[in-house]
Amino acid sequence: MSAPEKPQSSLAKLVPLIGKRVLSSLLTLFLVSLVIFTVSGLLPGDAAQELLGQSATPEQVASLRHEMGLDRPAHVRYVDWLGGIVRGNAGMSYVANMPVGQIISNRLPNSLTLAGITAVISTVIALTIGISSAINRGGKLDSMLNITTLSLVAMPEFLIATLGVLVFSVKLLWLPSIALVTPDASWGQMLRSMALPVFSLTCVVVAQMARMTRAAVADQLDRPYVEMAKLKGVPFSRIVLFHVMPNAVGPVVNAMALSLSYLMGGAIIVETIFNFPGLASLMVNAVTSRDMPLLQSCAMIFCATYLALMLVADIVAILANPRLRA
Amino acid sequence: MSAPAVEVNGLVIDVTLPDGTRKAIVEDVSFAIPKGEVLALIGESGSGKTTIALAMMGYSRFGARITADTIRVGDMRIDQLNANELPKVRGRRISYIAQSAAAAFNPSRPIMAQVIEPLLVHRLANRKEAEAKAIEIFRSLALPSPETIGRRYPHQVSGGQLQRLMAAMALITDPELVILDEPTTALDVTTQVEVLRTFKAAIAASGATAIYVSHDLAVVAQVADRIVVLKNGRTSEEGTAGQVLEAPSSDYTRSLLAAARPAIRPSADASEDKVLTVSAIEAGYGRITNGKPAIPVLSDVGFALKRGATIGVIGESGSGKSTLARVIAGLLPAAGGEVCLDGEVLPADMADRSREQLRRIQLVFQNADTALNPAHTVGEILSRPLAFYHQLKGGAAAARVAELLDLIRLPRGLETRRSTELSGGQKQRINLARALAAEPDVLLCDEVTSALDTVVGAAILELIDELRRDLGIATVFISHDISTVKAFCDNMLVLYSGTAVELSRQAKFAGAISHPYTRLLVDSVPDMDRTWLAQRAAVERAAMPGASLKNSAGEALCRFLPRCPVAIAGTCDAMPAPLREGEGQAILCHHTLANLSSAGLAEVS
Amino acid sequence: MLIGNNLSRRSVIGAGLAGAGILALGGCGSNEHKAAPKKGGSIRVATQAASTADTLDPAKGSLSTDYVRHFMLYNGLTCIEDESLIPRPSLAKTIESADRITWHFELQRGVRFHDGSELTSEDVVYSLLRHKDPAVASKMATIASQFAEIRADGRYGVVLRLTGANADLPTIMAQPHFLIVRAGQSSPDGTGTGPFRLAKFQAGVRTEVIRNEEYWIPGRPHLERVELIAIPDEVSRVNALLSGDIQLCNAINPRSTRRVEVDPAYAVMATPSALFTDLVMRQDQLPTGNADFVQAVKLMIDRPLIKRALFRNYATIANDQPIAPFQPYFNPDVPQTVLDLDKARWHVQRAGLSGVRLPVFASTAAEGSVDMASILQEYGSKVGLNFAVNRVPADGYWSTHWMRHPMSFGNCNPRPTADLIFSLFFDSKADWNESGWKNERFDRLLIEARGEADEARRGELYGEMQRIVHDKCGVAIPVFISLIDGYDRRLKGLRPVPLGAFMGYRFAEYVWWED
Amino acid sequence: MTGKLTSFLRNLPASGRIGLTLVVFWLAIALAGPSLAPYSVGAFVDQDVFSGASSRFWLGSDYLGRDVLSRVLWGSRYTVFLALGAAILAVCIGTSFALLAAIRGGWTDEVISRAMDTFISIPSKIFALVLVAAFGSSLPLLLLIATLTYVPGNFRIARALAMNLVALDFVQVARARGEGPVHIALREVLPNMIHPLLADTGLRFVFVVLLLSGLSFLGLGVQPPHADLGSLVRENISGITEGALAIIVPALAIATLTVGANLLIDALKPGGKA
Repeated sequence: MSAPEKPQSSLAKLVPLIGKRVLSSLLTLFLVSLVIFTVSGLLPGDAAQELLGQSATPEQVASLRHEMGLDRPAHVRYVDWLGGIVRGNAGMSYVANMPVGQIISNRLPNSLTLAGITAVISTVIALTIGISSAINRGGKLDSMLNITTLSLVAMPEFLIATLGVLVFSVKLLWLPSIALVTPDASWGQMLRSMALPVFSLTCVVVAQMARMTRAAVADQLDRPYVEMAKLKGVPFSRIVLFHVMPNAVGPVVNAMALSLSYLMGGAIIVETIFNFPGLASLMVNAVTSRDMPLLQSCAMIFCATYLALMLVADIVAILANPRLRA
Repeated sequence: MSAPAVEVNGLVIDVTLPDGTRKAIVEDVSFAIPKGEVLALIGESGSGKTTIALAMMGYSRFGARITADTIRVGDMRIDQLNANELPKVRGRRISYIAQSAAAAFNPSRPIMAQVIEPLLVHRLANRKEAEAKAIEIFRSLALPSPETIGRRYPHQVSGGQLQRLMAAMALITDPELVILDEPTTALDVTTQVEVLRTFKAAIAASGATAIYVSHDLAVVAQVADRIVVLKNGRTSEEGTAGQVLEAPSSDYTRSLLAAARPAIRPSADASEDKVLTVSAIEAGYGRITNGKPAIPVLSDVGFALKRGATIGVIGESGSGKSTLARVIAGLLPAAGGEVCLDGEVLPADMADRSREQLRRIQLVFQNADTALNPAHTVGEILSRPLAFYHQLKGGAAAARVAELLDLIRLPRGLETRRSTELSGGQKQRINLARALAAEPDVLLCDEVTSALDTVVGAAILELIDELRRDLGIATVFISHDISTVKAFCDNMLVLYSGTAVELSRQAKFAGAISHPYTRLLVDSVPDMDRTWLAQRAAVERAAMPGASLKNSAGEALCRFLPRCPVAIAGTCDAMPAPLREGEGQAILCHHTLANLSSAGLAEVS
Repeated sequence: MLIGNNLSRRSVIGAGLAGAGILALGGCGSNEHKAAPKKGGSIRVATQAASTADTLDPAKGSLSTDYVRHFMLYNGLTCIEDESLIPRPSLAKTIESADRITWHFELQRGVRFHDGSELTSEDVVYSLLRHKDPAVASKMATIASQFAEIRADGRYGVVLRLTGANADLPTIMAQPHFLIVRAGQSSPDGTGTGPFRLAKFQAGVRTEVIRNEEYWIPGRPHLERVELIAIPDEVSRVNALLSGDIQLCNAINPRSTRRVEVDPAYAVMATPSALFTDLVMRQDQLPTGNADFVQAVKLMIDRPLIKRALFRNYATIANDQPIAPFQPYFNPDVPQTVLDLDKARWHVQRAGLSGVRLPVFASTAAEGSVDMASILQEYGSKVGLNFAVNRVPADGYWSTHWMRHPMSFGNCNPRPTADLIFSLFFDSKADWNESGWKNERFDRLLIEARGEADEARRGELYGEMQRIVHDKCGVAIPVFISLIDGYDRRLKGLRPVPLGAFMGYRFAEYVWWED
Repeated sequence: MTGKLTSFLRNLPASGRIGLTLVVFWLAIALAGPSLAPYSVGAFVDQDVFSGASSRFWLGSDYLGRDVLSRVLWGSRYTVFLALGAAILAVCIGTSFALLAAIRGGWTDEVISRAMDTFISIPSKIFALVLVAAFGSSLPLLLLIATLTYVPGNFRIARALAMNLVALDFVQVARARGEGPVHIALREVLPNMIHPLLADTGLRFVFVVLLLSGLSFLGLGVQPPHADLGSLVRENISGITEGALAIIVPALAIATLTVGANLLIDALKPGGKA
């Protein structure tokens, strides 16, 4: 049998794992960039044409195209862009005449704040619902919560958001109907203008998270160690908190990470309805204006977010499970 | 005489079936235990023994309902306590030691936190006092490094230690009643002895009354004062331990006793040609360098097997028994050495073996629950090898399936059932029949009875013995139970930590000369004799300097050295053990064969 | 209410050119509102589109958001500020031309840019010449190609010589793209002479401007601060208005007007405009090139249904030619095409096209086109034509689908002059000759009308061109779509200018806030 | 067969029966609905718009004066069949890859898993936007988008299931017998995944219904004059304050369809009955 582990050594064991995951993440990122580049290459028209719009003459388009370097072959542009990324330079936006990094740095904090607040709130709600459901398996509370989550699942996102606006903004005048996030807004203003987007996104992700939590906790509740704890006279609340949760945290965090990865790129509908200046609408914008460097960078960010969340979930699972730690 | 410490009258436990009717799983059980005595609940699986034990804590599984005239522990009427009062009793005045400590310990919390939890939740001590008390108990249970073992996680200590740690958890609140639910079943025999001994001592020291749940009569014989024999939820027999074991009154008890003492079978008339020869196997996991894997499991293991003969492979868990079977089957390609079938060297990897070669060696897995695909019917399971190896289809296959069912003594109607609808014994028979369907020359049986009740297991053993006789199949019989091997096998291979320490013919190992490790295995099997545990001297370990298994020249020393009671200082820890060969026997030891006879050893020690 | 102002226009232009060639004095805003405007107030305005392509460069403006922003920050040489659509002097104090080829602009004195520097002829020359530079990617490059020469004439005079006569130059100079920027700014940063100074600009998100205290027209603007955002989703835009988050927005769906009007605090303002969505039938492809087919399609369009169902009557029935009844030079004598399925069927049969299956490309990019296509499909099935509606995304529609299929929908914003709309969309050599038709007489009339000094004669020429387009061109124009703005009733001074939403995008200079 | 069906029904909990009823109802509507529709799907039959229920228009009329009942009957066909098709395709593809990854392991597993990560991390709606912009909207493309979107999710689940099964003894038995990977995948592993996979198909079905409604919000839905249920809600959304049936009915249809499917899935899951 193995010798007792010192706490530091278990952390040290995470390093090669993280290293390995970062390497495979780089592979995934590369694949994503390739897919995005290929698929967006299928799009009709290009940045020059879209920028000049309906009124463009062929000569104008040709000259702008040359200026943007769009007349170079696709693979040259791709390698060029990839080289830039490797050096940490995301390139210039074709359309906005600004470095891509700057455009993104205007929007990224918004998306991160929205995703962050939603993540915190929905995690708390989902855990509450999931755990209450699991410990009342078969009970009235369980079926009630089950029906609630089901109804949430059944509502199209845009309907939830629209109804939210109608009730809280138009009827009650409590909250702004659009997210007016300015960089110099106070925290109070910020929270107020984010309330409805957060509400809508929470409705979207919380149901799935709650159901996964319920499943994971219910699975642990059937384990022999729970029976053992009961036979030791441990109060049920303590069993759930100190015995079940440390073991359920792995699958729960995994499910949460999957749901939360939706909050960045998947928020397009909420961003549209609330006019939220986030990354998803920026990416749609990049598609529309054929702004490839911007499009690529957005895709990279979404992919990296997803991979980072997955990595965090794995690390949490490992830290929570001494067996995996060793 | 004072009132008994525990008294149970008219205990009935029933469950609600899906159709709403109630079915009793325990009916009208009554017993009483005087203070400080140990009552054993004996029975096969499904007899209700664990259910009764748990009822002592007012606890039932699957929503079963407990009713009783009386369940009294000390001054408490358990049957009259409500849901709020029961948790205050559990873990404080009545405590429980589960069968599998590995499952009952929370895998993600340190051991100490779990051991002292009963003290903390019942507010009997603060954390510091509790830890001090735990360390004290660890010490009394002879746990290694009692000061620090609590900081480990459950997976970081051995099974035997974990079982003792659970005892510490149960005893820490000085309970009046301790319930031990098959606490040694999952352990190796050698470990079991030590654990039994500590348990017995600890319970005696605490003065607690105990209920010991077990299916193993020999184990029970060592610890119990009184025995209740259960069958299908009813009391079959009750009495003092001596009375039940020596003069059983019920047929059922007698059949249990019979199954626990397998009769020695005569050797088969084995022909002289060797059907299977295994030589110098090196196997393990990880990258292979110079024919040795990074994580070696087996090193230099070999034996030969004649047609129709049986070899028993025994050893403790982790000794590499199952790995050997996997290597022979080709599931785990050997890093070095050869497996020959009828003189033909088989490729190490099964992927390189021909279908015919694969057919001739069949592996029967230990656990029929997982070895049978739950999605398939018995008919499908049995006809697949027929189609695969013998191209039998349609009517011919169906006829052969029926024959196979006859062969393993199962009714023909079973073809359409799924494995999930079968009992444990039936599953193991199907598992066996599937291997036989290939018509193999060599059958590898990996612990095929360890998951079964004694009586069922004995029947399976008998069946295998008969079949190999009738069909002339050479059998490799892997077991941790030396008495079974003794009874069934012509030859015996003893593995210790991946090396073969002894290879001998039945005639020899039944006799006097054996390796110290083999002797330890034999000595660890409890006798039905109630005084066995008390008489058996604790195996003293040899005090040897350094536990390194390599000498200064880098040669591998005897692996058994750290545990060997008869190690020779200056020899065993300096030179690799030599191979001593005698008539039909080969032993890896510094002692001479003569020395290794029981008499000789007595001299040495 | 706007019909019939072609008279006044004719007289002013005539006076301006035939007389001393000087436009009326006094600058923009001689037509002040009666109520006394209040000073102060801050409003938020939402347009329907924004993107990272949002710009501070007037030459690149392409969306209403850009136009509104640019009119707040810059001024043009002329401006159009009421329903008469008469161009008035703005930064140019006077505009003179004897031959409608060489034009002389005399600038206002003492006009200062936001950075304090004075407006001079150098700035004007620079601003106009930019449009000829391909690197600027001006939206008006085609029109700017008519500029033969631009030069300064002293510190406050500018001479512009055209390649050919164009009587509409004062109107063209009122276009948002020709606003005047500081000389030397290759990418203008918002430093203009306009009524507001730029406070914050984030492309695709928001523009914030504050009152220019030193604005060269005294007493203007009234508002202290304007924040301009875009809310692309119509429902969200209306919700934002009704929940008080914005005070003014454009592009309200006709179906939403009831929602706005039931609340007494809000109102809609409909601006009749010459905006139209048209069905393009390519003349160089079959079967759309068949004259009978074109006739049949024009006859099977249920214009009252489109006006009623699609636009809730916020539209004017059109007659397959681009001049709206309320515009100058409208010819009321062209007979109105009405729904006549029997006649349509007869044309279809004559063309031998019964049962033909034809895809029609529509997109939200062309307002109402998807529903129009559905209606067309429904009536088509009654006359033996099998249309398949192909809704394609707005994204890439103009470059990929518009005019590329036998049948697609186009969309044409109001143009300030009849000449512009005809020469951009109907001249046989025009880039956007949508249907690819060719009519030599039409092309001749177009050139003749452009240089014609006599207004009566000009009206006759444009009248005949309308008849030709109505009869022969492969373009069906069902209705002219009114623009609907929604506003908070506390916002005063708002009135429709048929050039576009938001008082022709110039509301910020005129409106005021009354709490 | 009928015996099995009745016993299946008898064993179904009440919530499962409700779910089954709803699902069967919508399946029937999807199959037979269009032939029951009183009007053609694109006909402008009402002079008024957003009119309430009447004897001529049982569910009122929509924003253009079309019959809501007819449109919902047609719309459910698109939604149900697109969602069902995409869900089944996604599960078939995802599970095939999962089996391949689980049985081959090593590099194959790594490459497939990374490819799945790639697809999962590209926001599906934006991906859809790009594809529709590139190829134009069509039913096959919608099907492809919905399928691609949910393959990775199914792959994750199926791979986890298959990994657990591959480690079991009966797979070792098959390997030791000399069975090829195809037999192991299809005969040994797959049959034991059927139940969770069915549940997953149901779940994907619900997701696709919602994804389609999201896509129609972005204007990427079915071609007019046809519309899936989501598009019906979206195109009539300006009637939301008037409480128009034209928006309530399709919204209810989506809700009952997804809730019904969810209830059925929960009931089918072994031990899933809440």
